[in-house]
Amino acid sequence: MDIDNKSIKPYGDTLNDGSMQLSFTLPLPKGAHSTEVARRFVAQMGMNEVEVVLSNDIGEGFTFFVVYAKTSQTIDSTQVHVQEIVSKKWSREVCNEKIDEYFHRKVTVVGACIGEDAHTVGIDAIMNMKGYNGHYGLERYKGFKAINLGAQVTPEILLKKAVELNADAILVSQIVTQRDIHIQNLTEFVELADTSGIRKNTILIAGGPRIDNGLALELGYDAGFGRGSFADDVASYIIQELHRRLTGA
Amino acid sequence: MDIDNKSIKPYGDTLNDGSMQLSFTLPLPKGAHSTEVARRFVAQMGMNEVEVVLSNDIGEGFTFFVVYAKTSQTIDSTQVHVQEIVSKKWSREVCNEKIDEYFHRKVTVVGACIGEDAHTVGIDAIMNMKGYNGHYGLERYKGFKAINLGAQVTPEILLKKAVELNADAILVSQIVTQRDIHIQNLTEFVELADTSGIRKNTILIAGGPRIDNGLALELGYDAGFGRGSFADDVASYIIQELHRRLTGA
Amino acid sequence: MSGLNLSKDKITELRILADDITSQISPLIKSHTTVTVERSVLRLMGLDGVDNDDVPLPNVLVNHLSGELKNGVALKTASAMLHYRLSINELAEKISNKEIDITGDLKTSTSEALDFLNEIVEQQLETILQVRSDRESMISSLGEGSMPWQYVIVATGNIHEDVIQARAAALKGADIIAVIRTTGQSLLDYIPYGITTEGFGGTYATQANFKLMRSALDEVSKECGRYIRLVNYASGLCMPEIVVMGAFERLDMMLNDSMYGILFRDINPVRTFIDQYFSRMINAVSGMIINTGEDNYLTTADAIEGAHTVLASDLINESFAKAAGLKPWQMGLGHAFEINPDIQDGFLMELSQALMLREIFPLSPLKYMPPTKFMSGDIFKGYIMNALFNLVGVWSNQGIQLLGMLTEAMHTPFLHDRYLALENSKYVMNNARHIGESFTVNPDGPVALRARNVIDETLEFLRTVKDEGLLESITDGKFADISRTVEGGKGLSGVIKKSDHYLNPFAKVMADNLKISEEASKWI
Amino acid sequence: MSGLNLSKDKITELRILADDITSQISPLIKSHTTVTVERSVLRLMGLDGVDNDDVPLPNVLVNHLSGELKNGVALKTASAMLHYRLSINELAEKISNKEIDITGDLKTSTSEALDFLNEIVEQQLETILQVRSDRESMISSLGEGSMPWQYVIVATGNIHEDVIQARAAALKGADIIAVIRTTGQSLLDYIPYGITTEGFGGTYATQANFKLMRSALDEVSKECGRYIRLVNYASGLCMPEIVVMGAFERLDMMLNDSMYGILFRDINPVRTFIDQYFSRMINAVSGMIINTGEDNYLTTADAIEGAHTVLASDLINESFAKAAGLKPWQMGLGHAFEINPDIQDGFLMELSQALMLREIFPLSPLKYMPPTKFMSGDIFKGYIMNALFNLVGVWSNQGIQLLGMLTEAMHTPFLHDRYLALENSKYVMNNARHIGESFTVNPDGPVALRARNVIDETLEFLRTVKDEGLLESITDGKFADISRTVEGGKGLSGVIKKSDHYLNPFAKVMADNLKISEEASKWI
Ligand code: B12
Ligand code: B12
Ligand SMILES: Cc1ncc(COP(=O)(O)O)c(C=O)c1O
Ligand SMILES: Cc1ncc(COP(=O)(O)O)c(C=O)c1O
Repeated sequence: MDIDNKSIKPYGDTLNDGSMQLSFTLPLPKGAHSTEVARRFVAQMGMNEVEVVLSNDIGEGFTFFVVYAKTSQTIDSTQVHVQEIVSKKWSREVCNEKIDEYFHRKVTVVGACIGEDAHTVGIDAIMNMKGYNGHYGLERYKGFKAINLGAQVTPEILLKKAVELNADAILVSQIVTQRDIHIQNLTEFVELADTSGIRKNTILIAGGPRIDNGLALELGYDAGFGRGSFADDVASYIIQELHRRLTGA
Repeated sequence: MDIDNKSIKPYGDTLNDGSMQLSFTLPLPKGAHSTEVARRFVAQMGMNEVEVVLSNDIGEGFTFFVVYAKTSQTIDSTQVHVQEIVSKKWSREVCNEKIDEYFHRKVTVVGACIGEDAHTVGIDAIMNMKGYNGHYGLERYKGFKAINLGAQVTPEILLKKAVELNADAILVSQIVTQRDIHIQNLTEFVELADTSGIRKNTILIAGGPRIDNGLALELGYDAGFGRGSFADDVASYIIQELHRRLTGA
Repeated sequence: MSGLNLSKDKITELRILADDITSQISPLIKSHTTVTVERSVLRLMGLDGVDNDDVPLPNVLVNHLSGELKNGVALKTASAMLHYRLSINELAEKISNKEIDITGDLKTSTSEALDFLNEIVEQQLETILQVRSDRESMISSLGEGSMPWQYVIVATGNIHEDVIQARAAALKGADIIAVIRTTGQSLLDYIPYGITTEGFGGTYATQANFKLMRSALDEVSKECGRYIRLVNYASGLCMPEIVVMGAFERLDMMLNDSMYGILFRDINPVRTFIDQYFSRMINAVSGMIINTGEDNYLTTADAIEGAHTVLASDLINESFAKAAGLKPWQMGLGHAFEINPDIQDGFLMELSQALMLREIFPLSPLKYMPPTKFMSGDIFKGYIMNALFNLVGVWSNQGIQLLGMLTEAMHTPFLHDRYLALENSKYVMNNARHIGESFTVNPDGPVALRARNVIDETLEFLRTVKDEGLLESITDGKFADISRTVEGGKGLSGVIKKSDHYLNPFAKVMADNLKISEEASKWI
Repeated sequence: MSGLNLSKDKITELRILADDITSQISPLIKSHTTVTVERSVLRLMGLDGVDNDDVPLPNVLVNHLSGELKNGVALKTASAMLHYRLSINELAEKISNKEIDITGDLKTSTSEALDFLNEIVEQQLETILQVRSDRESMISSLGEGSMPWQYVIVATGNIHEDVIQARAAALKGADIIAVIRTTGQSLLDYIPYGITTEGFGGTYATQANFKLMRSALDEVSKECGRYIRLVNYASGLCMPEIVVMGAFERLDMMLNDSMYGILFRDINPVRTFIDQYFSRMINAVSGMIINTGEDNYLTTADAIEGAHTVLASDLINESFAKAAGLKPWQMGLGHAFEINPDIQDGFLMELSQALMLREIFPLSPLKYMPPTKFMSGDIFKGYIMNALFNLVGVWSNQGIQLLGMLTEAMHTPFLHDRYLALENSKYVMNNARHIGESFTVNPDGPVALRARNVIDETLEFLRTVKDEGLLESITDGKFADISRTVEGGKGLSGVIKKSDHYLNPFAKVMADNLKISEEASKWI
């Protein structure tokens, strides 16, 4: 297959056929008219051969559609760059060794889920003994001192604790994202941190299912971890970033 | 809710939030890069708040994505017009009565699934005794003489039979649509019919799961019936259309 | 019968253990009241509304009477109403405006006040019973869905959108609509007021919102020819108050767990135990079904390792509920389908758990929660996980089937997510309707072994809890791996030791109405 | 055992009836050959390729020898090869170029020719047995998936895209890849040649395409550490020829039904019965598994009313297969999950049918077809229909699970449709792996009653067919409501009555190899 990375298109069963599936609801009653509206709506999005394969009345004058269509657009994938975290992933054992080797002391990490958000499973997965999916949490690493403040912590308290313990890294978790509440909370914390003068020696990390490194950087954090991150990813990054800062590399 | 029909947008859980779901495959390996490509690809389609909620490696360097996003576009639904079949739907009994009343003779209908297409279930559903989904087929109507030639019939044979029987209507079924084979077959038949001079007295009807009235008219048929049509829909239309032609109304 | 071959004796022992455990708490409950219990009494007496600063009048009055809470606010309030010849609302408004102060002695004699109070109590109880009988007659004239009832949530934050979506859901087969509460409301020590249109991940629980939704559902019930039930959440710092609102507005079910607030919202244990008891009496009288929150254990614990904690909690919830006068049909005891979908035979373990609970609680409409923790951005996989969940639901004859949403991992349900959930359940449950009677569990197979094993683990667990004491076990982190102390958590300052003169007039008449006066005397 | 409580006696009677019915056809088969049987003999002798007009050389030679088909083409061809000292391909090419004509008498003596022919036959049989043992050793070194095997189709029309998609499917868990044939190929009385990239709803079955795909699958088998099987379609006017190609190219399975061509492709009954017998001998020798096409009955008939026709056809297919030397493990007898999803307890009826067939054919790897007829544009519903289908598959321990595609109603599978189908099956089958041993059918419940009922209907049906005669029953429209006459249908002109001198040297050695010489003498 001759894939042209400068002109990528979705693949159904033939290269560059552009096939996509969509589903959505329109506030129109089911019928030939709303089906045609749905078809044209999708056509307006730059799609050809639009087939409305399902239109179901879902009550109160709404209709649910499933559509298959072929997009005419392409994307130059060589022009898409992502800011990936550049650390190498180490095992727990290696992390512990490297901490000994680099710092001759424990690395202190403070974490919390801030705002009204009471979802602790994510931050626990990273920090607590037990970890997640077979990856032990930072508490289990003898090189780390990990303090998890849990959920519904205010930015002030998290920062205070970090300053008090002279933390090497702060871990901020955000799970609820409705009405962009996570952006608000994360921004509030970073602004508070900025005025406190800890930024130079402390790594700020954000995490949660709707967070990626790009978003975290945008918001002023040093790194961001999304769904499927584990303690070893975070530990490796912290150690390497601290080392970079120490050695000025 | 104040729905503005001139500016319709998809509905997720709030009027005009524009929420849509998409899924598709890109010929790129799974990773942060292809996820970002997917995100931008959807953004290019006029979508905001694009969330790539799933990216799965599906083998051989392909990645499957599920995306939720919000479209920024709207459609003026008042400007969308569909060509619906304008006949009233009658029951079998009424159909039989009307045939007596209007024509004092049986209405003759010849049907087939043309080309290489061997899917008979659709045309049988309309024409055969048994019908479909509780709707008896045309054979069961005492007002109709229904001849179903079955599947894989050539356009020539179908036309010949229609001429021979002086058919009032010809029913053409097309189920297989790959590489637009149905368009080719339907067009071939209509061109043949055009040159034969039967068009004036014979109604040409196309049917199949990917056919609608609009497409059928475009291809030169008098009407088109899609998925979920039954014999009574077709019978009602034929009687009313014949009557219109007879009375010149 | 089912082939699980559960030991009757062990089940009896489980229940005895649970009763022993809950009765450890009865002295504590009997000797204390709380600010929200007192506010509920005022609400039951008819108080409603907010003052100029938007402070709810029940809070105004309870704050005003803070020194007298040990005696209960009812009698004092009745005295003052007589004294000033004011309705209860007028009284509270004037107190808010500092026009009057009722903390001092009032002229009204105690017996006069008592008579007046009893009159109010009678009348208000009548109102609640009337609401209950309205429900009953609507159900008997309209009919209701067959079990497992189809339960879906609405959670837009805007009650008007919620109404549209609830109506659409009912038309498409929902039997029960739950309006999910906005994030954090459970930690407010007051109840917001009026119609609301802004919330995060849910809609404020207010009496006005209750009313609006109930009336919409009454309308759509008629359209569907099926009574549609309405649910809200009592848990939190205002547990009994929310139940009172529900009793007046004809809510049909109420999330109401005896320990959820303690473990999952860090509310003080004493506060929670007291609040849950009174709230459940009100539930009982008004004919509501409670829903307990065992699913929450499995959001943090592993569903296989933690299976026995679910059963233990169900038994404790049952015991507390019985004590407060709830009948088995009012106990929507909880459990959940939360085993990692990648585990071999996980489906069999889910089925085992569901069949076991069905057998242990034969008369209660079990509330079955769908997969949530292992739902992901893979909406297709999520949709079939929900299908298997629905299959277990119909197989084990669950009472209340909380339908899973294919977008659980992304957002609160879109309109069509809910529709798809209803279609999923409709298809699976109809297509496998009589599966329960078609198969017998092989008594030596994995399903039966698993169920018997969970019972043994639960026995062991409850024995330890009994020996150690419930409060101590909670402090010890025995439940949900979470430790809560008797002195810790939110809302302790709202717990007040009763004086010998303490009066909660509703508790008594409700106990009478429920015919549990003797049992209740140990608790209240 | 399973609780279905099927009568052993009735099952025995069913098999006797089926044997009686199929043996009615043996005289017909024994006394005729067909053009495609003769072309297969030539292919077996090593003939391949096309002439300048793209006519396949086997057709060239058979057309050339049209007057001598009654004697079989093998001996004449061998004579000519000796006479002209040409390879079989050179011979056919020269005939095509009209350079030589072999219809007349040749110098070679019959015994010389026979010896030479036997040598070729020996050697070619050796080749086929070598292919078979290659398969066996690959399986024993690489291992194979556990049953139910995951079977998916590729159908892009372009063999190169097919290869990519087949590889991807294997990597994601497929055990079997079927390359669906282009629309209409079954009605061609020749086999297209070479690598092809254009087809409608499928890809041409050519030997070059077989080779390309098999070699891609060998590669990916090694990557997966699991032997991946390849399937194609024998049915149609070239039934035995396609099997020969498969035998050489190491196909592992072949769609091969004794009556499909008659009923669903309007191929002449006599032609089909003759072709199927020889094709199945080749299947048997080369160690392939056949797949029969009972699902086709349910695309037109209602799956509840027509359940017994599926069982009847399985029994007839089994009987014909046995006669041709196929072992039970080579019989992928078909059935399908095609009950209307809106029917109450439809799932239970599907399960009943699947468990029943499993019990009647305990040693055969049943081929289970997914929902197709009731699949619609509702891909979400379709996905959960497929999940229930997969559950029945693992429950009843099917051999070959043809995975359903959520887009069945729209298009041949997209790459990710196939991926989703594999994920669906993986989840359901793993999560419910031991469900079969966890439950016993309640012998008086709906599942058992239904199974016993289907057996009774089948008995009655087969009795009528036996009495009336198979050919007469087919004419009568007893099968699939379709009437086919002995004189009607495509391909009758390719049926030739054998002379007394008729020779098909492969039939004999294959019968020997299969140790069915005595039985075979009734058929060939
Ligand atoms: C479990 C759960 C709960 C539990 C939480 C228990 C607890 N102690 O955490 C309970 C039942 C209490 C709960 C309550 C609510 N929930 Co909730 N809940 C979930 C659920 C099912 C799973 C979340 C989870 O535990 N995932 C597993 C963990 C391991 O994954 P994770 O959080 O993504 O964490 C990983 C990464 O993101 C990352 N990570 C996360 N944080 C951090 C931090 C750092 C520094 C790093 C490096 C990495 C990192 O690493 C982790 C491991 O890989 C999700 C739905 C779902 N399936 O996702 C809904 C969900 C998150 N909840 C939701 C809602 C709305 C609520 C409520 C508001 C509902 C209500 N109105 O009552 C309440 C409010 C609670 C509150 N005040 O916040 C919504 C959020 C919608 C949105 N996008 O805003 C969801 C998506 C469900 C839904 N569809 O409606 N919930
Ligand atoms: C049953 C079936 C078969 C049966 C057909 C049996 C038969 N005698 O008809 C068999 C097994 C033989 C078969 C074979 C093939 N099939 Co097929 N088959 C189907 C299936 C599962 C159902 C079709 C059906 O019967 N629907 C029910 C009827 C009642 O619906 P309907 O046809 O839409 O008809 C209704 C309306 O459309 C309308 N209508 C139809 N015709 C007409 C005509 C008139 C005049 C009017 C008024 C109305 C009308 O009224 C009907 C009643 O409401 C579909 C998938 C699906 N679920 O749709 C695939 C499907 C149609 N098949 C497909 C394919 C590719 C094939 C094959 C080519 C596969 C192969 N390579 O072997 C072969 C080729 C056969 C051939 N030569 O055409 C594809 C077509 C892809 C495409 N879009 O082009 C589908 C979509 C499956 C898939 N996803 O791959 N198939
Ligand atoms: C028993 C119970 N109460 C209440 C809630 C949620 O309420 P809140 O988040 O407002 O505490 C839940 C949610 O899971 C619950 O299970
Ligand atoms: C036994 C059998 N052979 C062949 C086919 C399809 O082949 P064709 O359409 O080329 O006849 C099928 C399809 O369903 C089948 O069941």
